[in-house]
Amino acid sequence: MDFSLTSEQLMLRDSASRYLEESYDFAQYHRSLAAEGHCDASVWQQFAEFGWLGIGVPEALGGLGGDAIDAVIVNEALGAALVVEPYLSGALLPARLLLQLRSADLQREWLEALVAGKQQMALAYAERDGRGDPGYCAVTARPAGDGYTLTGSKQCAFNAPNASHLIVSADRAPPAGQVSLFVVPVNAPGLTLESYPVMGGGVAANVRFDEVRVAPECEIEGGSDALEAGIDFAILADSAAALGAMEAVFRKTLDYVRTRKQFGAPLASYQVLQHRLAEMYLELEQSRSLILLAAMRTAAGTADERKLAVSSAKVYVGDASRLISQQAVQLHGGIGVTEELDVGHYFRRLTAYRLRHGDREFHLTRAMRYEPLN
Amino acid sequence: MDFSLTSEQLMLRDSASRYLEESYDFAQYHRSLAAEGHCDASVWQQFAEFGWLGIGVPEALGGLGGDAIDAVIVNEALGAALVVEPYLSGALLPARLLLQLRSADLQREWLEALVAGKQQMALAYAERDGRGDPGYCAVTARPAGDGYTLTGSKQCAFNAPNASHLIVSADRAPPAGQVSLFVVPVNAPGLTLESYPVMGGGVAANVRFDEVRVAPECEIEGGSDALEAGIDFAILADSAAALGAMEAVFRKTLDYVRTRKQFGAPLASYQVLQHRLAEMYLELEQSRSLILLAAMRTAAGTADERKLAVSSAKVYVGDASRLISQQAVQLHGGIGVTEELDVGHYFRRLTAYRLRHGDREFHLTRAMRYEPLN
Amino acid sequence: MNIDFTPDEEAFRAEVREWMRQNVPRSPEAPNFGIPNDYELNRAWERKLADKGWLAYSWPKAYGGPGWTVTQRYIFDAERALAGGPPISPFGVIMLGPVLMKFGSQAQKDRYLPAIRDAKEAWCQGFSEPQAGSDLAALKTRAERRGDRYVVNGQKIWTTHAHWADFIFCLVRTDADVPKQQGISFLMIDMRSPGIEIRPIRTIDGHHHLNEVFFTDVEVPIENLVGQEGQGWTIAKYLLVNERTGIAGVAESKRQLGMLRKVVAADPARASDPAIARRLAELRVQLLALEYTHLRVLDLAARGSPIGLEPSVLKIKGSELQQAISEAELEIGGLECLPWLTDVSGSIRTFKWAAERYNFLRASSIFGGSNEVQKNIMAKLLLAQH
Amino acid sequence: MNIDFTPDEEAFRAEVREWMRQNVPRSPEAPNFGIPNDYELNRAWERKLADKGWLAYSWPKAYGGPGWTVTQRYIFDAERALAGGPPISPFGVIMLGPVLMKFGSQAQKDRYLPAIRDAKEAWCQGFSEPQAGSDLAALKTRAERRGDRYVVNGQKIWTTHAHWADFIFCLVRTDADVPKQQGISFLMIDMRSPGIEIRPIRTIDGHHHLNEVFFTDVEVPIENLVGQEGQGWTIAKYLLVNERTGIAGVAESKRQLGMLRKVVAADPARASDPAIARRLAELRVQLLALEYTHLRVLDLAARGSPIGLEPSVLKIKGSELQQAISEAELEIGGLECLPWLTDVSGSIRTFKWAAERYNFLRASSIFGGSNEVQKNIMAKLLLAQH
Repeated sequence: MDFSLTSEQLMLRDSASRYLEESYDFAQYHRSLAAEGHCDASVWQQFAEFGWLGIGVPEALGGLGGDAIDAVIVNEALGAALVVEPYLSGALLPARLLLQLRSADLQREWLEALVAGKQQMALAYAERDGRGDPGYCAVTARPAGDGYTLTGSKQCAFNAPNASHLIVSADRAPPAGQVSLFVVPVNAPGLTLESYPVMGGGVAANVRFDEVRVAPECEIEGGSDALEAGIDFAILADSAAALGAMEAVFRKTLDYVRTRKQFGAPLASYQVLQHRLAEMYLELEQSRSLILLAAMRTAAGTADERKLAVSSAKVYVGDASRLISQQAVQLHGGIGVTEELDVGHYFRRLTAYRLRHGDREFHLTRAMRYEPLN
Repeated sequence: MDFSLTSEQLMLRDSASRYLEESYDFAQYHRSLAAEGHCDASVWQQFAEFGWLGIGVPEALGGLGGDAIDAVIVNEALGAALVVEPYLSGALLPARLLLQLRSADLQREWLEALVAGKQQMALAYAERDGRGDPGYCAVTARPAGDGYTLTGSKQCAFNAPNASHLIVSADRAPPAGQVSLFVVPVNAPGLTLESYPVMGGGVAANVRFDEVRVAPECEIEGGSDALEAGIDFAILADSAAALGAMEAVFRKTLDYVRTRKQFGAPLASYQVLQHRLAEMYLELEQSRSLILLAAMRTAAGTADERKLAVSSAKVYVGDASRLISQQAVQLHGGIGVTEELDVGHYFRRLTAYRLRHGDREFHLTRAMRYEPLN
Repeated sequence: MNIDFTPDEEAFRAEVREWMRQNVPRSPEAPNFGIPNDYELNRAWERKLADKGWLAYSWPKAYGGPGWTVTQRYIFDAERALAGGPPISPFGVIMLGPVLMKFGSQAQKDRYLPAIRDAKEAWCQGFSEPQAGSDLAALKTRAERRGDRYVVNGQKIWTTHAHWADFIFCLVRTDADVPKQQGISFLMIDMRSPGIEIRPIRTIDGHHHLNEVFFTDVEVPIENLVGQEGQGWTIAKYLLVNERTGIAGVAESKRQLGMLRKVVAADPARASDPAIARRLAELRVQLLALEYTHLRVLDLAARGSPIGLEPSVLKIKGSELQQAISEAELEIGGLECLPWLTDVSGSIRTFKWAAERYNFLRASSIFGGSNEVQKNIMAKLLLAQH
Repeated sequence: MNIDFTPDEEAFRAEVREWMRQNVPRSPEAPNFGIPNDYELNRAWERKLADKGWLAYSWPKAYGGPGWTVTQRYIFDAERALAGGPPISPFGVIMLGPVLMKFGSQAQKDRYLPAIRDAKEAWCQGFSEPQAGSDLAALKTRAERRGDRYVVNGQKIWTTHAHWADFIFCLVRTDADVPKQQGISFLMIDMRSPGIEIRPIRTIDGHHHLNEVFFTDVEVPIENLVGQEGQGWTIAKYLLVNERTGIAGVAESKRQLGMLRKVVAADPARASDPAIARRLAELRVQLLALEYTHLRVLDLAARGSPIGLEPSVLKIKGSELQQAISEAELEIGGLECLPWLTDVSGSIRTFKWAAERYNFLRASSIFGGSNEVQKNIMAKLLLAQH
């Protein structure tokens, strides 16, 4: 048992924090939001140069190597800085899924483009009636020639408007219930996007597939297990970003109550607010514990251990992000509900976190499914 | 719309409070707990003399008349004084159920004895696997001669150890699903009680029926509707007693924090405790609103209106009693967890309230079943 | 004790319901509880109400109101919300109206009340300042007497709809040499006066409701003082009690929860989820409790009983419930609530606006006396009881 | 970073598990988390542990402990609880032991540590007083120096198991003329000394764990002073950090929740209730978070990192979880939990004791530094950070 970071991990953490502190202030955040697809090209290029876009990609495939713990480290730093660029949805998650692509040639080509920041992709798995369950899949893949044709609709595919390709889950009916993953270019005939910005930053699209052809070498091996593992990784990294945001907005709240006066005394002198701060800190620390657990289980552990840990973390961080974001705004008072202060932007970021990748109920149920009664 | 009490109701309230304040102190509470069946005969005789045992029984049948609002008034006062005598379970509820007894002669005889305080009865409806749902009934009533024989077990029949007769719900299988109510003497052959004291005061019994004969005139008309109405009435009156207890323990807590000092200042000067008091008061007032609504819907309203209001009140008062009882103990600190102070006794009383007559989930579901989507 | 409405009240309800059915503007689903974003729609709606004589619905007949009982007002407001009618701007009707009736001169009543009632002049409220939020008495905007005018300098903040208003009523400091609550006066100021500047504040729901209002040597005729110099604090407290009683927002919460229940019932995936059913049930119980607490307070008020803790109860529980309902909309909507300030085809209206509403409603526990300040007030009153 | 145990640690776990299987006393299900009610059972259990050398399980080898790593201690405690072994009385092993190791004289170590380790002498803790609860520094019990003795007068309260103890360690006031925290000393007193009187306090769980202890001219040899005169507050703070870290009660919570899950799984009526399933899942998530927070703190402690907020985090979250689990037992048990201090045939053990446990555990957010005081401490530390 060892909760300490390696010296490489410490370096990664410190360099990420230093870069973001120096280069990603509230003005850059606004510039990024104003950029096409909420992604500032120069920032993205910087990520590529740091090698961050290749975390989790083996060095043999041009990546930086590293595991889920490294991903957590970078995402936490990005979350703390309110970064809007689609680091997870556009690069990290697609790259991880591509590691199981059937075609080694395409894999090499695409990973190279992703890691270099020349191309982005996106995962499209959620559906309107699925309510966060990746096992729900009404998009079908019907055999056609040596490949398939995809038909149906996906909802809220994060970063799809910036993507060259979508990674799509589809049911290879008949027989129904066999979910596979396919890589499809966004300009494929029959594929239409309805794009929109999302609350808290970033873009997404609802996607319609109308007999979209997909080649057999564009299938990702592992089917629903690969999808579930990919989404678990996304949840972990997303939760790490939420942890960074919670920590940052908590520190800002601490600073604010120390200086702001009401009734002739600093807010920090009011016991009710003091206890509120203590309660925020409690949830922050407990969130951190579960994220570390989920990271370790993702980096090395059985699938069941990973599922229990990731779903537990998602439930806990969801609750914590609610408390911390709401109380950060409440303790800031009027200024907290304005666009002018960053606190409200952290609030929206943390609110959006709760709406993605399955609701509280889904993950509570899932956590218990993978917890033995011993 | 009128939330005020009539002058008769005001008199009832004031005389109840006055009597209890003068005569039912913490020492009397202990005397009552020490008495057979947790019922002090002289206190019970006093209730009879006030006419309280006849509230809800028409004057023509020897009662005091009055409706659910009068019952609420008396129960609230009894709850505030921590009265342990089985006013509701031993007298008020059985009398209400007997109003629909098939035999007018027995009805007159039994009501007279109940109202005069010479006899007590008890309702036995809960079963081990029913989890508070009165619709669950595995005790059967099989035709035998012109009557029935009852077989099966009831759980936690409040006041059964003091009762001359039990009012028992039983399924007239076949066909199953038709619940009827029967009055059975406790000394009937085949009927056995396992008696015990319950947390918070009062006694109860698990009851075993082994082919217990019951005469046809001892059936209560109305079957499951009568049972459900009876239990709703019990929930209302029980919630009123909880309201009285919450109000009393809240006042005691207010008094305590004004005098007790920590770190050189009265507890009342700490903002966190101040807010805790405000939060207790909020739940107290909202509880009162729903109890008044439920009382009015019980006194005059459709069955659906009554069910919605009673189940809503049960859910709300359950939550409120949890908060108020726990915080009353917490704010009292060490002394709050001792037998020596009455606060801990209110705590147990309010805890026991939450465990009776169906849990939170049951009543939440039930409330929505009777709420139209308009 | 009874909770039923009389036949007359039921007839009144039917009349209001029918009128609302015919007159509530299309596109009734303002994204935010209680705060309309559409100026034209809102003004047209208030003019329609005024034409019917129902805008100043809480006013007595003596001032040109309908002279309704407390119950009638309750019914009116419930039916208005149920039909999706935008809420009536509180600044003139609910806040300033009763203040002028109680503290205003005859000339002030004659000049201002008819224009409020007839939807001819819109008001906004100038209380909060950058350094005087929950601690209102710390306000610094000063009004110096010069002959028959006051000269006002300073700044107000969080001023809802200042950009729509013809007038603002302000708390200003007229005497800096007395304890802070005693030096405050209540002043009405024409928003077209030279020296007034409005700066918009965008809020986290993405809209413009709030403003800063700057006063630089703004001249105000002394006849715009309400009551006496130094009486401002007393007037403000009177006004805030009215504000907080109304702020419970029961009618809006009832409408929002009802719509959410319908949306869920119409969607098989959500209708079969027991966690959603439970959540809706919990909200329904909370709403029922608040509804009857509200009615009990109205009943007390109708009897002229003293009001103490009740406005704080309604403010706290009302804002918590509004927030809880909007949070339920958001979380039940899930991914459908993520598109931001944009239209996505096929989206359900309740979910389309849920994110804006959720963001907007954070303010409900902050403004109008934060819930923390309300609890301070409650504790003070509770601990003062013997 | 890794969360796995080494093969050696797994072997250690197997050894402990097997020993527990063979040695945990029958009737292991003490009604209250953490506090056994059965004196004989408890003493026999501690003697058995002592014979094995495992009673002072957190002690280094130098003092006759097993010299385990932090991880081994964690495994030991987890296995002990999982097997239903009663918790080890904390007063000697967890509280006084480390205090004597750090502040005690060689003579004190030689005299007292072996007797603790070997289960020969039992201790209790004399800190709280009637007017010094959360505000411990207000304590009034005084010890006057007279020659080679202190003469102690005063009163302690909430003294757990004073009626079982051979000795009590007390905070006493040795100097009334200095600021209140400076005049406090740490004194060990023989419970058989003349002038000591014990009055039982029954608690709302219906049992006798607590006592008042009265001191009237009790003579204590000066060699029973630990550290210096006036050093009591420093020693107490050191002790309380140890107490609070252990107070998380993760091992007990894990056992209780596991038993509750099994009881529910075995009962079709409860196993099919989605509300119960959700509640158990929520508790499981809370437990998992606390478990890994606890491990992180142990990891820090093992590295010798400074400990600041962590004991308060563990105390607050630990007591809240214990309370929440006992509340779930109670409410899931429903009517089955109502029989009071009595045996009813056919009752399920978890539910039979749920009411007592629920009542008993109210104390867990009050004693050991109330959760309110813990939050005060946390806020102070948080606000002092730059």
